[in-house]
Amino acid sequence: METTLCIDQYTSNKSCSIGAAVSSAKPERTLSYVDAVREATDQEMDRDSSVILFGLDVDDPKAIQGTTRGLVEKYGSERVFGTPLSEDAMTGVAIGAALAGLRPIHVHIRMDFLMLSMNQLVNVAAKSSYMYGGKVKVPLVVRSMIGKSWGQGAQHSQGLYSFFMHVPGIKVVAPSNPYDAKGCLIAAIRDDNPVMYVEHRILHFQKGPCPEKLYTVNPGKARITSPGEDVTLVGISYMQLECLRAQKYLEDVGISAEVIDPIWLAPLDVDTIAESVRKTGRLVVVDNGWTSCGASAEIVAQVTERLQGVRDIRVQRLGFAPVTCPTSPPLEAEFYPDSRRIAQACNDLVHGKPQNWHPAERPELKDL
Amino acid sequence: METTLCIDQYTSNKSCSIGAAVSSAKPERTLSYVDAVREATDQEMDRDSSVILFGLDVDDPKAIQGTTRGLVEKYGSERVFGTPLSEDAMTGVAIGAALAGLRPIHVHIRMDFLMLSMNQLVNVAAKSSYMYGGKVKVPLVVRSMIGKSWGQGAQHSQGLYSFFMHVPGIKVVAPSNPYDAKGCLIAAIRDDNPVMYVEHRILHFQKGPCPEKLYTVNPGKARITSPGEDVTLVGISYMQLECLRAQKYLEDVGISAEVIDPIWLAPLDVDTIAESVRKTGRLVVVDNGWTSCGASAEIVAQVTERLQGVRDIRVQRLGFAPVTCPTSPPLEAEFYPDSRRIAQACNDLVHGKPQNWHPAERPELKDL
Amino acid sequence: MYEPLYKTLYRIRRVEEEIARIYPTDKLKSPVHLSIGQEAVAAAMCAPLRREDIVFGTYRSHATYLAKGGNLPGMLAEMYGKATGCTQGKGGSMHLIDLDAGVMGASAVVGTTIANAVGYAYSVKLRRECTIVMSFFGDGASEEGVFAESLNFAVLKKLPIIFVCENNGYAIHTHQSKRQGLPDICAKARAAGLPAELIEDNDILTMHERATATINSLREGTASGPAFFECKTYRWKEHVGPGEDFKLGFRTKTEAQPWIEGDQVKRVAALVPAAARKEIESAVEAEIQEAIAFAENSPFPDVSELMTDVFHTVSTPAAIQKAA
Amino acid sequence: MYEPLYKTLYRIRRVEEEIARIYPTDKLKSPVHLSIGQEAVAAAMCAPLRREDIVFGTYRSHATYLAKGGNLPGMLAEMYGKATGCTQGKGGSMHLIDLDAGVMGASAVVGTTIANAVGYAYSVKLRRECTIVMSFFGDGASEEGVFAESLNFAVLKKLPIIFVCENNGYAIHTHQSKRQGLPDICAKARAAGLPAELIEDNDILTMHERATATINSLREGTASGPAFFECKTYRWKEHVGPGEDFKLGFRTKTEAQPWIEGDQVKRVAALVPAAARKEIESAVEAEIQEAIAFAENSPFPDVSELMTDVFHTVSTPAAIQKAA
Ligand SMILES: Cc1ncc(C[n+]2csc(CCOP(=O)(O)OP(=O)(O)O)c2C)c(N)n1
Ligand SMILES: Cc1ncc(C[n+]2csc(CCOP(=O)(O)OP(=O)(O)O)c2C)c(N)n1
Ligand SMILES: [Mg+2]
Ligand SMILES: [Mg+2]
Repeated sequence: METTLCIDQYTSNKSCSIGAAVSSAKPERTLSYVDAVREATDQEMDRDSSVILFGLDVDDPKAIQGTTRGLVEKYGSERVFGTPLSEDAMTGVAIGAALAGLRPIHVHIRMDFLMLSMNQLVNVAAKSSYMYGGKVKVPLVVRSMIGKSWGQGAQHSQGLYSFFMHVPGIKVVAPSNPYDAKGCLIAAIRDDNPVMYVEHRILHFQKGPCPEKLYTVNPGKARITSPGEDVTLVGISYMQLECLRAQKYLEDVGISAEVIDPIWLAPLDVDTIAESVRKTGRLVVVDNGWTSCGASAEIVAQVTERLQGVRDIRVQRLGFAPVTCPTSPPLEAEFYPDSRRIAQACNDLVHGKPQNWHPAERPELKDL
Repeated sequence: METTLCIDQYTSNKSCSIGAAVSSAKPERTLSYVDAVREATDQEMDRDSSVILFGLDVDDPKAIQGTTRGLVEKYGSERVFGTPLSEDAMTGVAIGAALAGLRPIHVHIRMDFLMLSMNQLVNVAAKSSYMYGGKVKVPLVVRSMIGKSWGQGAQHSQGLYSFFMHVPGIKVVAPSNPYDAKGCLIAAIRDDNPVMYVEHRILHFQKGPCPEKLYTVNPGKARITSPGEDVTLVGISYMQLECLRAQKYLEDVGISAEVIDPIWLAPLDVDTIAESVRKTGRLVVVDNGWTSCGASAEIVAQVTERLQGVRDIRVQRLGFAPVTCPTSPPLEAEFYPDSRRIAQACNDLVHGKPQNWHPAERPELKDL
Repeated sequence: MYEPLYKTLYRIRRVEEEIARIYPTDKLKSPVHLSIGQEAVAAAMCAPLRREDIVFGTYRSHATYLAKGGNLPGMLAEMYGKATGCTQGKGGSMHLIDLDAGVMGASAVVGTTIANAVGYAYSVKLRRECTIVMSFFGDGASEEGVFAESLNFAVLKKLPIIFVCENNGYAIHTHQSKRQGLPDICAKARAAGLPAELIEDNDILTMHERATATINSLREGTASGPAFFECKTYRWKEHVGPGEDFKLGFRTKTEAQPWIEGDQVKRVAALVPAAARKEIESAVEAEIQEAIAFAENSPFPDVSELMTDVFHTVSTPAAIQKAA
Repeated sequence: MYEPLYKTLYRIRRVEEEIARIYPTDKLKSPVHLSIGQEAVAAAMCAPLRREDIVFGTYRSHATYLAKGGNLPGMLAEMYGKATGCTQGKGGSMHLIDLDAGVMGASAVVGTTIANAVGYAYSVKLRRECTIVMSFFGDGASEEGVFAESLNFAVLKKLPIIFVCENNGYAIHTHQSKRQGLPDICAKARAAGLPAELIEDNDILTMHERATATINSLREGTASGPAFFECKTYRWKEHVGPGEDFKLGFRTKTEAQPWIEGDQVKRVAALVPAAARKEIESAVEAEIQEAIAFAENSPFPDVSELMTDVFHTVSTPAAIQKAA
């Protein structure tokens, strides 16, 4: 099978669409996010016998939304296995296996459950390379999923990746489309360091172009997903989708938003974001988590530090409401940023004061 | 005994020193941070029989640096007890006891060990009030200590409070002197919500004015610890001390720094900080933790949001080097911000470009 | 004795059947983890408890909540996401609570309430109250470290708590034998120092008799400290949702058959005189229809509710009045 | 057999005595957790291991590190915070590692390496290697949830790992009976499905004989899966630091007396012919003085070292070459 390592051809060419990027690679293929994750895992397990996959229910009939479907049959129950309900120890097991030279992928159906793994992740995985003077490495991938809607509520809805952005020694990636889902997972598996790979359950059903060959979308490169002039709109994880929709709404009022997907949150590609804000003079960061000490705080702080004295800019953060996630539909709808409220915020920012514009919903944007 | 509730008299009067504030209260008394913590606990346990104190080694001969000395003898082993090495369950026990109406103080000799308690703290303590529609409350205080120097290293040195600033439903306080240590602990114990009370082992040996009566230093109020004109210097936890020293160094080059102690990190008193930066035009935040997604990122982001369009400001963050904490003295010295490097950073910021000023150490500032 | 047990069993079964019926209409705004087939455990264990006794449950807590006397309209309204729900539409189906009935809440994170229940029991003992605390959890929860830690502390402090492991053999789709090196949960309880009893066959009468004996000896003080029950039972429906899951192939209908034949609702029904049974059933049916109507006619919470209940206002009178 | 055992025992004892002697001079830049009095456990358990076998330890790992053949100059230089230390001055005394000797590291967070050792053993089994993994931890570590979770997984997967609980009766200043409802760690191991042996009296010969038997049966495949040892022993010095702690009053010198009288270093010394003993001792003394000199004369790391080793460079050849 195809095993050449090919680096994401167009993070260099930041302003071209994924479609364009891939079309260079013969007849363009469309895949769902779930299948992209599954294929990346399959191809890497096939390529590298040190890759193993485990976590609660990875081998059950639901196969983690289908992302692990068929892998136990293909690679056997020693390389692919479900685990006891023991997140703390199983994270320690993953680290120990990595110390021994395996490349474990540890899967969690909810990011919320990672709170049980914090000790091993923060105190051991992130620190082993450094505190052992570089003598060991921990090539570990931790996949976890953020839930949303249908009464997921308090403990099944959190996007807690900022914790891992805070601690040196861990990388964090939150792909928002099938192309990046595959390329980032391959990059994460091949990385010699712990990588938190963050998925969003709503993104799982997204379809998009995704080459069959192996390729990596490497750490530290953001992507301009839609070029623009008036405001820089950074959307993290699922919020990238809402930002792309917001960009369409903004067209109606003649505002051209430059939408950026950071893809990797650690290491973070501030250059691309700051360069854009230097041009637009305005930054709106939309996160799929809380803003306080969150990814949006870090991005705003870094861009501010970069551009102070260079250009006077305007910034705004949007994220979860500063409350626990409720289950009742009207409350939940209010809890999350959405494309129309994002568009409004951008419009207000561009005009320098609150405008009275509330875009009517455009259902066709759902399939964006 | 004295049980009148007295609110910190001078967070209102932000620019007066603690000495001045307390001198109003008859002959001024000096106490160590350790004794202030001990006295607050003692007085509250005496006042309110629902207050209990537990955690690993709270009842052992070392008595958590002396902060729990004598309490088991006075209140008995049912209200004061050591625990098994079971941080996860004991945090759950604390929450359950709080649900039943007790006011537990759960003590951890190292903040690093809180990583074992994250699930109960983030998924249960922070969320119970909200997810049960306000039907229950969790009046829990979690005391934890940040270590420094003498080879503490990777797993005994972390200041991870930004995690708790990120999650709604938890309050966070990091007192930097005996007066606040006592007033904040009393406020935390009386608070009906989970409060993370963060201590720093080096601060434990600080002495300072501390009234004998009961008083509270309430959530959401910062303090200007040294007024100034040219730059706003925010120092968190132990770094407050280094900032006060830096302020002295800066006097030598004619720079007047306004030093602020946020005291409470959640809720955070941005008003006081932003007001100061509006005056000085410059903000340096020095944190006792990493900067990425840390308290310093949040403070810089909020001040930037507040003052954009109001005044063009300059900002800088200082914190742990973005690495794991090393043990070798020369590396460890480089890992932490210190007063002279803080002073340099402020001097550079004020002049708008790197200056060639490296203040010689002033040993007398040690006793500051 | 059969009549109250039957009422509890029938009420739980019928409420969940109604939930399963309504589910496809999209009126319910929560995932539902049904305990159809497992009702006997909660019914038997809670029967000897008093209103002021306390239970902690899991996301699969409909049975526990109802068996302990939890308010039905509040439960259904919560599933509808309504303002009249037991958590005003904030918690949803996985966080049922009814303080008046001693239902202290439930968690969607497996194992968490075991430690919370132990903490509650610590308060009970410290305050010399006669309350008994009961902690319900599944076989999967026993694999979480918090289980071993919590049991150790309960034994160390001799707390008035009864642990009830509802062992339905599965964690979602994975059998106990695929998750536990030695699939003997009682052995772990005994190693922690607890008296532990295994009840193999979902027999409600045995469970009721053993629960009563244990609770009485705790009340009378002839026993002090925690006790442990592992109750084998069986989930008829899928892990979450109203349907069945046999087609998924991880378990067979044949495996389920004996459990379905041993249905404790039918069994206890047969022990209740026809007239009394009719009465119970029609009362329950009426209550359910009323509760559904209540839920459907209740308003959704106002969006302003989003920002409330994150914090309680600083220092309650309660805390202050204790002064001096 | 006595001679190698004695060499290990004597070496550990003397190294730690030297550390205690140097400590007050402020030359050591790390906290020190001495195992003086407990050497027999590590010495006995590691003796039958081969160089390529793997041990995981704790912050109290001087004995484990040395018994497994860890490099002495690297260990001492690390305590001095020097660039020549086994982690180049980055980890300090609580994170000793020597990959050449199969010492896979140690943690300052109690219990963490238990799970890491199990993970290493999983890799060994998956790759059909003949390596044996040994996990050392204290009595206090057995109270952490990760202990129960790790044992369960090791049994479930029948992993080639030996758990060694060094039970010195205390966690810092708190006796086991104040922390464990049922102070029987073997019982917990058995409830997880492990064969477990308690060795009561710090007897190095019994420990050595039992360890040898267990390790051989794992190598020969007559046993598969994990085994558990609880070795009672006693810490002579304070929890951390070079001194004693009897004055603190949490334990008595009387309690310590039998352990001190039963000193295994003296005991094994008596079993070794005088000449051989002299030889061993002078060799060790020379090695120690050399190592101290090495540590003292080594340079501190350059400050530029602060920023290195946080990450390894993306994708090693190792990972790629496995392609196709
Ligand atoms: C800590 C944690 N890990 C994983 C999950 C996902 N999960 C939800 S239910 C469940 C199975 C629990 O099984 P058991 O304890 O036997 O309860 P049952 O559903 O059988 O009643 C799992 C793994 C979770 N909710 N919490
Ligand atoms: C998770 C965690 N909790 C608490 C501590 C503080 N602590 C350090 S050593 C120790 C006692 C450990 O006792 P034991 O496991 O018996 O090992 P010993 O020191 O007796 O060798 C404790 C509580 C820690 N390092 N890690
Ligand atoms: Mg189950
Ligand atoms: Mg011990």
